[in-house]
Amino acid sequence: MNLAIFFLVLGIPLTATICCIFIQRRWVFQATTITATALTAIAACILAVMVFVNTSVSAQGGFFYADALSAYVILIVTGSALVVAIYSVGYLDRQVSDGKIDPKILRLYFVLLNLFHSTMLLVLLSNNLGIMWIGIESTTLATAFLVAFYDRESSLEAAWKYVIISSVGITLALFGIILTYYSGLNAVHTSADALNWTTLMSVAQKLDPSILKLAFVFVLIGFGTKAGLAPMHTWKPDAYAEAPAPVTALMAAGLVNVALYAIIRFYILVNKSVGTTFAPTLLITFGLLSMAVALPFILVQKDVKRLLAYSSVEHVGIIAFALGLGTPLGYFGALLHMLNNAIVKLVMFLAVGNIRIAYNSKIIRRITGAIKIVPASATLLFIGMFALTGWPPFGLFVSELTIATAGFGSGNIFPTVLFLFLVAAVFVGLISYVSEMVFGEPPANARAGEPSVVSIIVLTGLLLISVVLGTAMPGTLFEFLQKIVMVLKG
Amino acid sequence: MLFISLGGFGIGAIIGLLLCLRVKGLNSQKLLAAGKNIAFGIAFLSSAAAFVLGLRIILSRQELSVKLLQTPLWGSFSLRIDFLSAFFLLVVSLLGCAVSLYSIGYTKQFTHRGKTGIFLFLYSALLLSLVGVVTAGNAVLFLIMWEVMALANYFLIEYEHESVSTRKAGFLYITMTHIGTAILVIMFMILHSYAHSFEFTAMGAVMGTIPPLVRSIVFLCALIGFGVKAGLMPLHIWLPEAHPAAPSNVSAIMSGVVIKTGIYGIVRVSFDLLGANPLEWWGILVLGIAVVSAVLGVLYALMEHDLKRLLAYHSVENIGIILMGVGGALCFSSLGHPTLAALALTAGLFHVLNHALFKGLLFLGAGSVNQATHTRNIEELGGLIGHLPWTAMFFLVGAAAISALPPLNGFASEWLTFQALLFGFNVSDFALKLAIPLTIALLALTGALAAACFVKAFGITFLGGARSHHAENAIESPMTMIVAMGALAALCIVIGILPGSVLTLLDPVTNAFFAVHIGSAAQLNPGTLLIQQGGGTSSSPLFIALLLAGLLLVPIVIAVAVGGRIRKRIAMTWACGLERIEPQMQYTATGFSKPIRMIFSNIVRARHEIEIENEISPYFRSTIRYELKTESIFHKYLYRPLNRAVLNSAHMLRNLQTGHLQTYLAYIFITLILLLIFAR
Amino acid sequence: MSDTLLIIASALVQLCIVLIGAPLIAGIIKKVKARMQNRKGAPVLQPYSDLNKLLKKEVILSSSSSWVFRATPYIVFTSILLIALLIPTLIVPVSLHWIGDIITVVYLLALGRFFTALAGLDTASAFGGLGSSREMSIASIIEPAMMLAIVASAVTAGSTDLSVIVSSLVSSPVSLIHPAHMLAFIGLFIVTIAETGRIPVDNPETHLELTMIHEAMILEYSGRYLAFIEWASQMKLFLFLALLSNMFFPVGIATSVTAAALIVGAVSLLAKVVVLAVVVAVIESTNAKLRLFRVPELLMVAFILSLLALILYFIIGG
Amino acid sequence: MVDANTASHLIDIFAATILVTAFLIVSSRSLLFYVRLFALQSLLLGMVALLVVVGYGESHILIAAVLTILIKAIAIPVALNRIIKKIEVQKEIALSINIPLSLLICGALMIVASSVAEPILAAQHQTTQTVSRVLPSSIAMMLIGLFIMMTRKKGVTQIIGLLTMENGLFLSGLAITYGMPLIVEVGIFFDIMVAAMILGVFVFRINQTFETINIDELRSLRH
Repeated sequence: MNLAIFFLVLGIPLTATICCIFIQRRWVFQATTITATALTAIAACILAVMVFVNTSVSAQGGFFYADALSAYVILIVTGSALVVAIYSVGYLDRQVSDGKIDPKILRLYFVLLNLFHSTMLLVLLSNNLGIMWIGIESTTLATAFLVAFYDRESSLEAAWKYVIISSVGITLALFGIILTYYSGLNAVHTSADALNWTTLMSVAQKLDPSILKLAFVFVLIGFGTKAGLAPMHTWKPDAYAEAPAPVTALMAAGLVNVALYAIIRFYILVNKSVGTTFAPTLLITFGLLSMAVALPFILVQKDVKRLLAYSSVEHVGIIAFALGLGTPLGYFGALLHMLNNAIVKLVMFLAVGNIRIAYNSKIIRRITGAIKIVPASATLLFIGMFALTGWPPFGLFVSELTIATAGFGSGNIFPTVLFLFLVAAVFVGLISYVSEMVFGEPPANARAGEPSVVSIIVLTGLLLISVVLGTAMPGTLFEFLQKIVMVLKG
Repeated sequence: MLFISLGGFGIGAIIGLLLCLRVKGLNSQKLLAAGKNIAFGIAFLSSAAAFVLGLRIILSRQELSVKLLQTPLWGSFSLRIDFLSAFFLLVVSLLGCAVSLYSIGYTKQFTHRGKTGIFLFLYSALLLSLVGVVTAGNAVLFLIMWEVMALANYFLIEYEHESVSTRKAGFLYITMTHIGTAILVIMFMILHSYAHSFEFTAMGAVMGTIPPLVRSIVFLCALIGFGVKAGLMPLHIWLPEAHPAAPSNVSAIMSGVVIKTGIYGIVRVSFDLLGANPLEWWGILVLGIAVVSAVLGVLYALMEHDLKRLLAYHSVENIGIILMGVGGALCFSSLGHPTLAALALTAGLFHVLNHALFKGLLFLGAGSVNQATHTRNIEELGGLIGHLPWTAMFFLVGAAAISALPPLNGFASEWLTFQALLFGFNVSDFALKLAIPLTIALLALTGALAAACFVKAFGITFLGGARSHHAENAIESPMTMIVAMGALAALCIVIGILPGSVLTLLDPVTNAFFAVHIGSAAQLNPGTLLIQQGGGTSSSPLFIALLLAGLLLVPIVIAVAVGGRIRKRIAMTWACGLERIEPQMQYTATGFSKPIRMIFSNIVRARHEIEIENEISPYFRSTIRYELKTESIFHKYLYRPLNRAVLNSAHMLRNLQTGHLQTYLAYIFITLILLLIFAR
Repeated sequence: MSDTLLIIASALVQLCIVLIGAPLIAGIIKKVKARMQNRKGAPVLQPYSDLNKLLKKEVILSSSSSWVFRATPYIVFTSILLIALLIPTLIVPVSLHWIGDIITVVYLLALGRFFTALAGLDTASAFGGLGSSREMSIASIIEPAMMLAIVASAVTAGSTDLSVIVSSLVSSPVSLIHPAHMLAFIGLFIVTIAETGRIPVDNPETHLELTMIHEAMILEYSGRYLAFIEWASQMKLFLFLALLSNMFFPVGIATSVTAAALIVGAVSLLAKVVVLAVVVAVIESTNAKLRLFRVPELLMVAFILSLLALILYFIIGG
Repeated sequence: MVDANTASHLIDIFAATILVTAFLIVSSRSLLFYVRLFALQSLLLGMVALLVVVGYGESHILIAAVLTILIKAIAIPVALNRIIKKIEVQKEIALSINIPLSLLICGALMIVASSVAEPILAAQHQTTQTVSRVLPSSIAMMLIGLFIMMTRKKGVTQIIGLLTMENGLFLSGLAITYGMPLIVEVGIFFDIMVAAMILGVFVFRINQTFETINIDELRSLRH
């Protein structure tokens, strides 16, 4: 049963990948993708229930492992993938009919999307830190061509930078993993288990702190590069701006959380072994640095997708900051923020995708009066912007307030004040640009009419979920998060 | 019984919300109008219910607390209506009633279905959140309501988003208010870290354990955070942009009650959450800010000839006057004079109510003018008293009230403020003794300037001859609008004549904070304000009104006795011998305020541009264009440099993203090296 | 019952004195000025006949004016009458003193001014607007100076009730020679000159557009309306002079309702007011009218003096 | 054949040589030389892996050793050579820091690396594990690889820098942990190969689109 569920979660998207390679008809591989992501999401739900009941699930002698933390991120990833799959169909059909994309390479897109999905799940399901690393490296490889999908100069440039920077980062992370393995070997003596997270956790007290500290530095920089923590975030605006909107959305909602997940795994380990000052200080520093670095780019920006990319940098910073607070409430806020941010980022990027189709531009100055051209998408974008910047009644308000509470509660007064200031300042940039896009008189060359009705329904649903999270968080979710907090406490 | 009232209100508001959502689905104009009327009707009834509730709570001297839900993170969300909340509830609901009524007529110009539906939704949401803000008993619930209010308000400001100035105003508003909220979050977090609870009662209970420095920080946070909303100088800059941009009925709500929530917050924090022993410099600081806001607010108002901007600046001024009372209360309270503190706070809160009434009235009047003439520029108006007789009359009442003329309500509260401040002389503190005469003098200056400003506003708009065809063809507003304005005008007069009745309502509020009854400082006759401190002083608006009416007989009798029946002749105004007088010859609003502009030239910093076109020779001029720009000193010396500095540094920092892959790798490299050194 | 009657009677007496006395003072000032200019001048009682004549004349109304224009004279006149009931002239305490203190008086003055200025704008003439504008501007700088001067005098008594202030001075005449008190007097005197529109602030006799303030506002008034406005400003001058004399030299003012005291009070009031009127006339004759934008400087002097008075009061103590 | 002690000494010598190749790469000007030096480096690394197999009896490393030699020492250099021949007119590298200064900086990096490795080496002393002095060299190689990527502007040089980093990584893995579990090792190899392929494809496409592989000119995405 345990093994079966792991195989389902991992296998369905992988199978879909392979199927898509061989399917020729457009609607078939589109349907395959949607079905696969939906089934994966269902399997993920089953896994989550199992984890909820049994605290953790493992198979193959601990090779596959899922606890509340992994189940949670899996739910986020599969959910996002489902949304993105549904959106992709309409979006890309529209782009094909507009002549933006060669219909022949449409299949490649779905192949890579499914591959991307499965690599992310690989990270989340393996207990072995080495496999986790392989998974994360594979996400880079799977997305490399997706970033360069449009085959423009700028997208090639973005993809090149993306792959190079990510590879450098991931190489550094691998060194961190080797160091961890080394310290594990000293404590465990059976080389097969010394990379297993659960094993390492059980012997955490015996691990050499100085090595683990070093390892954490490398891992943080490495996976931080993938997550987009400043100053390793530099690929993010390029890649996010150049990739097709649904890919960007999945990167912002899924990949970011996967990379953070990897950091969290190490964070737990290091905290247990080294004590709770070293790693938290680093995370708080990187968190605030990311927020601060993102700020000037949000205050002065020309390109709406880059704007959102920097917002993603900021939110990764928020999550890192919250994790760094090191208190249960901080963990709670961080976890909640992962979910909230994913939901709203999906809405934002996908709404921008719709607007981009209508205006054929992602330059902010050229997009005006969107409320008259694509009323639903513009409204979604606008409300999403408020959700993203932590206004009630949306979920991010709750998570950001939780984080602030935790910050003050943990005695990090000045960092928290800075945090609140940065959150507020980022809003200023976002509202100024988004309101200019949404309001005003539209230009003559814009095409009125929503590109896809399905996407509007889906995105509205997502916003409603965010509202639910912001007003009446389900008790089950609360309990679930409590369980994850227990995991994070070690 | 109270629960029924509250429940009725809640249901009313929810029905309002549902209904406006449904309106969006309906198709025909008729249904739209019907839905609109029903929605505003419900808003009216809901407000009325809230009014009854607030009144009951104060009269029955029984606080009300309703637990809404228990949250896992923030403790219990409850509405706790103590006397302060109840008083503000009264203010909110009074204006809510009037404006809802007014809106029925005013929104006839809204024909776009979807937009109107959204308007109704936002309007109801705004009223609901206002009630929520003043009744929330939990800091997080408060923040939620606070933000919903800001959001609803923002969208209402952006209602006419096609114009650039509206978008600018909306941006300024939402930016300022959001930064303010961030500071409020910091404040509540600090309080929470001592109280370990977000409930106001718990926060108030631990005030003794907070060290003075932290208390001061909390106070400053409150002053800045709430000050943004209240429009204190120099945090007011959004206010004169945002209030005019919104539709007039919304402006009335904004100026009348939304900014008062800032006052509510300041009072709530400094007297309730921080307890009864404030530090003295708080009060002095508040007095200072109050004076600056009042004087500069009215001066900038004088420089405006956009009717709604003018009114908006007056809101800044009146917030200053309110804060004089609050600041005085802080001073007295810190020096151990609870009775005086109660008196000062009463004066401030009384002015809260009064300002809500007359400012609401004035904005509604401005809305009627705007609707009738499609312009807010008073230079294009004139002579409207003939076309809009009712509007003119009610606007005049509002203008007189805001100028603190007896026997209207503005006079009563300003008189109380004067009295409260005057007793600062009896307090043995030199700083206060110096601060108070200056405050009094500047309050007098404010009052006089306000009168000057409203002579201008009323005189140029309603009197004389029409300066444009807009003004010539104006027609009077629909009945509901007139009734709403009339009701507010009547309230201005009634409260003006019977101020003691309001003081009775305020007694429990101050009693809760200072544990003294206002009755020990002032006697509470409905019609007379009697201060028993010192040598005793009194003023009786009721008798002033009666005597004014009675003494009117004297000139009438004299006129009839000496001159007999009046003989009248209608003639043209003397035009220095010219054949006839043109409306363009009248004094303009810009000209009217010129002497004051000259006197206060250092503060208002007017720049004028004159363009003259000559046709034949310099003596025969075809057109003269005169443009006057006033620039706020805060814009010039604070916000513009700040804005520039932020943008410049942002531009500079943006060079971090060079586009060079090598640089990016260098970032990683340097970070790695630094961390390696750190980790050793 | 007899108390009520007494109150009404005393109020009526007060009213009558002000109503009847005011034109006389105006006449005296004119006469003194004429004498100082080596003219014979009009009879002292000329203002009475002026008023009489105006009341009987036909009224000419501007076609562009509204009810505000017509109501204003009555409002101005009535508000001054009400002030007359609040300021101690003959007797202290005034029977109706509880109706309003000095702040009320200031704001009642503002009421009259507010409507006069509106009436100026109502006629659609450039002169009216000019007058209103100047009047309101000057008034706005008069008011803080006036308020501070009042506060400086009120602070000794600890009350803003005029009757209380005067009573306390009567009962402790020592405070009359307090330096703070004297400074406050000078401050209030300057304010009086400005508030009543005398030279050097305003010239009540000119109709030159460059200089006129108050006259410009009421340029369109005629007949009985003009009579009431004129009479009201005469009463205003009278009341201010009475106030000055009683607040700073409360000699002879009646403190009980006996015939003797009242007569002494009336005589002393008349004497003091006449003396002050002569002073005003002398100042008017020996000074030129100030430029409009020099007026703030003069009022600043009043303001500073009053502030100084207050500080002195705090330093030396009451 | 070779006991652990000898193997350890040999590994140390090989590691030093590998580091020297890295320095040589930094000091060279020709693209083709870059590729050759890299091939040599990978070959030496393969030898180290073989030594680990022989010396410590870690037989699963054999696969890694073979893969290293096959892929890194042969396949990738051949592919890179073809790319260079096909698209590169100019065989000279482009650099933003001159060679003497680069070498100086790399020397400094060496010092940083040894100071970083110190605590780990100290920890090794305490345990019964064989002391390895390879760790500083491998960290230094990673830093030098990153440094090459930072300062050399062409696409191919960047690939070589990245691969040098990975070689350093692999060296450290071999030296201190005698390799990873097999599946991990294979996975890592697979990933690196794919990454190198993808980068190669991008170099082609960039060359087609921009008519240069000078990365310095990829600067349209800023801010």
